[in-house]
Amino acid sequence: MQMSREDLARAYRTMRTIRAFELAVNAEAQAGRVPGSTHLYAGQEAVATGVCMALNREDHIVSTHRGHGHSIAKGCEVGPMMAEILGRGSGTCKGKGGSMHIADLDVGMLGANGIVGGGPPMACGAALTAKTKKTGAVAVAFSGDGAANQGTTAESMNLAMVWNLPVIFVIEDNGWGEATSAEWAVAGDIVKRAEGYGMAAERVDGLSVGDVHEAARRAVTRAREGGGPTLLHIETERFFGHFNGDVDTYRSDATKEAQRRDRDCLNRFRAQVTEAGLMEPAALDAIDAEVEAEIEAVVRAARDAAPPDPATLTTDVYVSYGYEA
Amino acid sequence: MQMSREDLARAYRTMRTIRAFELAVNAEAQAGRVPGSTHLYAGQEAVATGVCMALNREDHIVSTHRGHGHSIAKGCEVGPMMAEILGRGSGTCKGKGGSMHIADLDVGMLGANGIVGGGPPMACGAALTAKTKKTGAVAVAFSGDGAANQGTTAESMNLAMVWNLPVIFVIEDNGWGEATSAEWAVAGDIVKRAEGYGMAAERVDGLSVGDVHEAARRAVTRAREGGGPTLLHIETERFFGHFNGDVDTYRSDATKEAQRRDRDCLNRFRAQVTEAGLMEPAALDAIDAEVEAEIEAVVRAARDAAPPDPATLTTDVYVSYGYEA
Amino acid sequence: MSEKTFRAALNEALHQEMAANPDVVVFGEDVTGGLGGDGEEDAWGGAFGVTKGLLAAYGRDRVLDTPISESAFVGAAGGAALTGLRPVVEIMFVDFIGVCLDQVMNQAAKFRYMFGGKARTPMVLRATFGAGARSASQHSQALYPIFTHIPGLKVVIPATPHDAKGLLIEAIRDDDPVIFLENKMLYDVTGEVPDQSYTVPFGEARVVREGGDATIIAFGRMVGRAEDAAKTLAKEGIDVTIVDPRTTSPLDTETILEFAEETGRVVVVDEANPRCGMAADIAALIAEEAFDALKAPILKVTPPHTPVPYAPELEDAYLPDAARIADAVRRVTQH
Amino acid sequence: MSEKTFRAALNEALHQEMAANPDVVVFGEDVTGGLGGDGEEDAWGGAFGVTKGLLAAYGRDRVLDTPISESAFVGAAGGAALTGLRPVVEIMFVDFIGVCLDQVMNQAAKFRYMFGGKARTPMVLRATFGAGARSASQHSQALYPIFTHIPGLKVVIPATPHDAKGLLIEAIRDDDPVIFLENKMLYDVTGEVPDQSYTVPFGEARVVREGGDATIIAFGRMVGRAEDAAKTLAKEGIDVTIVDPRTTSPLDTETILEFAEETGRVVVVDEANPRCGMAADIAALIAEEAFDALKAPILKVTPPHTPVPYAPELEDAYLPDAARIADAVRRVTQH
Ligand SMILES: Cc1ncc(C[n+]2csc(CCOP(=O)(O)OP(=O)(O)O)c2C)c(N)n1
Ligand SMILES: Cc1ncc(C[n+]2csc(CCOP(=O)(O)OP(=O)(O)O)c2C)c(N)n1
Ligand SMILES: [Mg+2]
Ligand SMILES: [Mg+2]
Repeated sequence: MQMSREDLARAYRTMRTIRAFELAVNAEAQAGRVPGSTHLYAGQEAVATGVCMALNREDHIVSTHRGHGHSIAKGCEVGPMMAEILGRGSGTCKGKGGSMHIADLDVGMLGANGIVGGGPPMACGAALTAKTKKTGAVAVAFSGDGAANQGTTAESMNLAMVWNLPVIFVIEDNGWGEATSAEWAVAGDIVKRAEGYGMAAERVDGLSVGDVHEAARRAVTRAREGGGPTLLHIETERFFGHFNGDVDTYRSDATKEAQRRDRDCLNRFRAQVTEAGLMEPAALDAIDAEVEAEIEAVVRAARDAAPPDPATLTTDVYVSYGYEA
Repeated sequence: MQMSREDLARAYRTMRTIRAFELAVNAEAQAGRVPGSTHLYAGQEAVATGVCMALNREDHIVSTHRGHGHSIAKGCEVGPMMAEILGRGSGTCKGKGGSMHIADLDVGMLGANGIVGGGPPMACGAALTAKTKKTGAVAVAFSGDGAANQGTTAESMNLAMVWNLPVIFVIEDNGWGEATSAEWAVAGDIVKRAEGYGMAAERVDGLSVGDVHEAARRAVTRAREGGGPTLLHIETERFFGHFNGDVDTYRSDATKEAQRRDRDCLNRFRAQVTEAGLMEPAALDAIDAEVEAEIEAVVRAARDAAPPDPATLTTDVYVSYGYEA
Repeated sequence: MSEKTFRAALNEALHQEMAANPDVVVFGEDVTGGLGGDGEEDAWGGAFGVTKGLLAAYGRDRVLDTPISESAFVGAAGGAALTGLRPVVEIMFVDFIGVCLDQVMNQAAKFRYMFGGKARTPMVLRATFGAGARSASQHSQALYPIFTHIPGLKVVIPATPHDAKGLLIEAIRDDDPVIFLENKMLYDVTGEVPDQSYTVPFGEARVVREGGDATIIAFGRMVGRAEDAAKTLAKEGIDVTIVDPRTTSPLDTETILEFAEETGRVVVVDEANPRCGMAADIAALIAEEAFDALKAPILKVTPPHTPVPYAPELEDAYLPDAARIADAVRRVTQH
Repeated sequence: MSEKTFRAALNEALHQEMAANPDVVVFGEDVTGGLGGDGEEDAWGGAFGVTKGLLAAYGRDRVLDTPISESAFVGAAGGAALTGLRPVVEIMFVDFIGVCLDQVMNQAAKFRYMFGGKARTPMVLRATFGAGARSASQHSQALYPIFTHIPGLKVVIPATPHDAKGLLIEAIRDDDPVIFLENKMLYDVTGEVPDQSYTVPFGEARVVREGGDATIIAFGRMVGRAEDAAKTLAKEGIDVTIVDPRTTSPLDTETILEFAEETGRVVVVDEANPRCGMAADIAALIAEEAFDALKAPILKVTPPHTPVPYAPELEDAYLPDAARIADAVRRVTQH
């Protein structure tokens, strides 16, 4: 891996934070404390982490229904995130958005999105702002393999080429769109689809945060230098069912066990950095413990937080005037 | 050309009929007798003709806003078509549809379409019917180069592959979507886009009705044999402005003159078949004269036809009950 | 006859119509589920389990999963309907209609008219709707005012398991495009549902109860809340009629106007947003056609003009409840 | 001050706002035209010529043509607005909204609410609407009831060149997503339009004329037809007020209710389809809030519940005209 030791520790901490956060959300959901349903990012940590480490705070990302990992990697605070998921007034969105609409514009996170394929057009817009205002920023659209079949994704690829936008399409291929495999639903090849638009594209091993980071850096450099968009087709794993209520019977137990055993990006990271002597097991353990403690505190605080003020039901529909029904 | 002499004559008659029809529509429009606006197919005759000659009556096509040529080639009667364009009660759609909505389900013409990219999903549906009912029929979606950028087209390509549908996507590339060139608006390569979905695809010279026909036959055979969809990227020419009111200043006069001179599919056909001794000039002239007379009669009849019965304003919204506002 | 859930009633309707007519096909995202996996087939049977078991009975030729491409497969439903199938297509949440409205609004709904009466488009678009599941702004909308606004569409909103089955069978047999909307909070509600096949006609309201003091017109899940309100009001000596139109297009204007005139006092309850909404549509009808019989303002009980919020405390306040309905009735009866 | 067309008024608004604020960008299909050709640049300036000349003044960085990909570029407008631009995006015909409604309905309109108030989305979506141009069912719809139904959107329908300019400048300066609808039959209509920049505030109706016998509420092109009707009626001794709300969201309920109460007789005229439409929305408002002052049924004058037909004879019968409006007023005044 080409990361500095500092970056390796940072990458690990981010990945571990996402994992711990998701396990905690899952536990809260199992305990009935998450009002809505939620889509867990566990298994895909290396993708959000590797990509977002190639970005600055001024860069923008748009996310998906499975957005916790992207949010954390881009710098959203886990405390308000957990509060949001639990429907508290202190949440990132004051309890009005929930798991599927976490957004923090201050850190460049333009929102999770409940609409599959909703994000790529928005990323083009953020990239247009960067280009027009010459801010040097880039925009990243995270999408799933399922979203690759949504027309918005195709349109956005063409628009990004035609406008030569500093945008990166990250297709996070976890093999599944709900209960339907990408193998069945995605005809052809996602990299070739991008190439059909004349776009630079590469396939990346999403279990390797280093590989993801390198690919993202190449894409970011291209975008910042005016070289236009890139598509990264990143192969990864979804550890849980599609959402917290999905019993996931469409994969055999053997397949799921093998996945957890052999294809865990956190395990792989640990093995690689310790074998290469880049990080000590003790250092990794220390991060684990710190993260664990942080998430525990965050959960406790979220549980204890107050629900939203009922008056907020009708606020913030518009910026410039209050509107009565 | 691999067509029989009979087919050559048929092809020529169809192309000439489309050309004469469009010139007549243009004249009617210039004279203020076409109520709405209309998009002329002149220049593209070889495409509709070559494709539709590979089809049976039971096969279905979906068309575009530039639909007169497809309609004629698939077997719609020119009399009711002209009446429709002039807004008469005797029109193909009783005067309710106009130029942009000509449809004749009896001959497998599922409709012109005012929405760019509206057709490909419908063609998938017609192909699904054929597949489910095992009728052996195929469906063709005609679309323009501009429509290739609409998300519906991309979605339909993937769906057609995933469902292995007997459908053919004909991308009729006349170089322009309204006043915007395909060169600018279409990133990459349309054949490669299809290949990105794993779809069979080829580029075809749209000035050669023989080439178009051959390519269409290959695609139709593949579809009928259960081999799934094909995309044909057919390069052609739009002789008039985008619609009858478009003064077409975005192309230089020299370009337009050269186009008419060098890239007229009818001229090319005549030159080829006479040089090869496949048809006599006199036979071609005879067809010209017959077609001319037919279209003249059709125009006269349409002019003289009565407007729709005012009561039809509120009929045929639904099949199964009349509905009051 | 037996007690069944709303979900089971819908599933039975699909089974019976698929058995009766080989032209009926079902498709949508994960209407079976499990394709390409090494686990269970038909693993989902639809995100809400409504299509579960159809695969085993009718096979992959007639029960088709789709990629996440609503424009393509809803458009395919239109094209299939034009050419001889009777597709029943599922949009998981009606909120997703925004990505494919064109194929409904400009295509399927208009074929017959634009084509001068030649087209038949027997397709059903099923979708869940409604707030209450803590699903936030993009998974909780009602949106049927949009469909009702569009000429050429029939729009169905069953309120009971009985009507769910009978209306779905009617929808599948109808030769026009039908938008069939299922309130996600009703799936587990039970009621008496005949085992055999039957239809509930479109455009015929159900008179849920009769009472001379006021008329409540309510849709979908709000019918139950109106019934709760009616019970409270009965204790106060206020007797109301409740009319459930069951379909918004066609609309049973006759029954609505009959009771509006009879009672002279009307409350319209709906969970769609208020502006250009269903409640406004009904109120305007009555204000035009039954004005002389009116004794009080026509009150609308709807959510506020806001998106649907996530937190339970907010979402519960968003939806009309029995208390607000009863309150509105009291206001019209005291006027 | 000088006489200008509706089109020129809009063009001037765009020019002045682009000059005033570098964050304002314009994009859409053929908003310039000619890209990749060897002929004229800015050959179209929009399908209706509204954006003509912007390219020369502000360059390709701020005036961008697009591929035919409404979802992508309308969504891009939302993303651009969230991040610091003020995009003014053109959908050639509002009828095309069906392919990209999601980016309006579920994205831009809801950002602020879903995100707990943190987002600003200053974008304007301009589109032509309306029947009369013999453009048939897919190019003639009104559709603003759909936008008005959706919380989070502001919806503007100018009826005069003066209002067109002032409302468009207001729209561009507004921090919310604004749907700005231009009736295609009004582009060549002329009127007095100040040369300098000015705004017309949202939510303030224009009282076109005052008369005590009845109130007509009309939108867009129907305002002119209401004026024609008023002239005829005046000759019969019937004096009407005409209210043009100018924006349907926000809606100037105060002015509407004031005149509804003052005259007690109301006719709502609109060219949108009737079910869950604009006329129903206004009628329902009045039936709830001004009931006691009403002396007659609230009549709606709208097209029938059908798509827009092509043939001139049918299309002319489709649209409300002065005769039908006058008739409705006679009916309410004689009630
Ligand atoms: C337009 C739309 N269609 C369908 C859905 C329902 N849905 C939510 S997530 C999902 C699967 C998405 O798959 P993918 O893009 O691979 O993302 P993943 O869940 O694997 O992260 C579907 C179909 C939706 N939210 N939006
Ligand atoms: C969804 C949609 N967007 C825009 C338009 C306006 N429009 C009509 S035709 C056209 C150009 C289409 O170009 P192409 O697909 O190449 O077909 P051609 O006109 O060249 O036959 C456009 C933009 C439309 N009708 N529908
Ligand atoms: Mg996936
Ligand atoms: Mg073209």
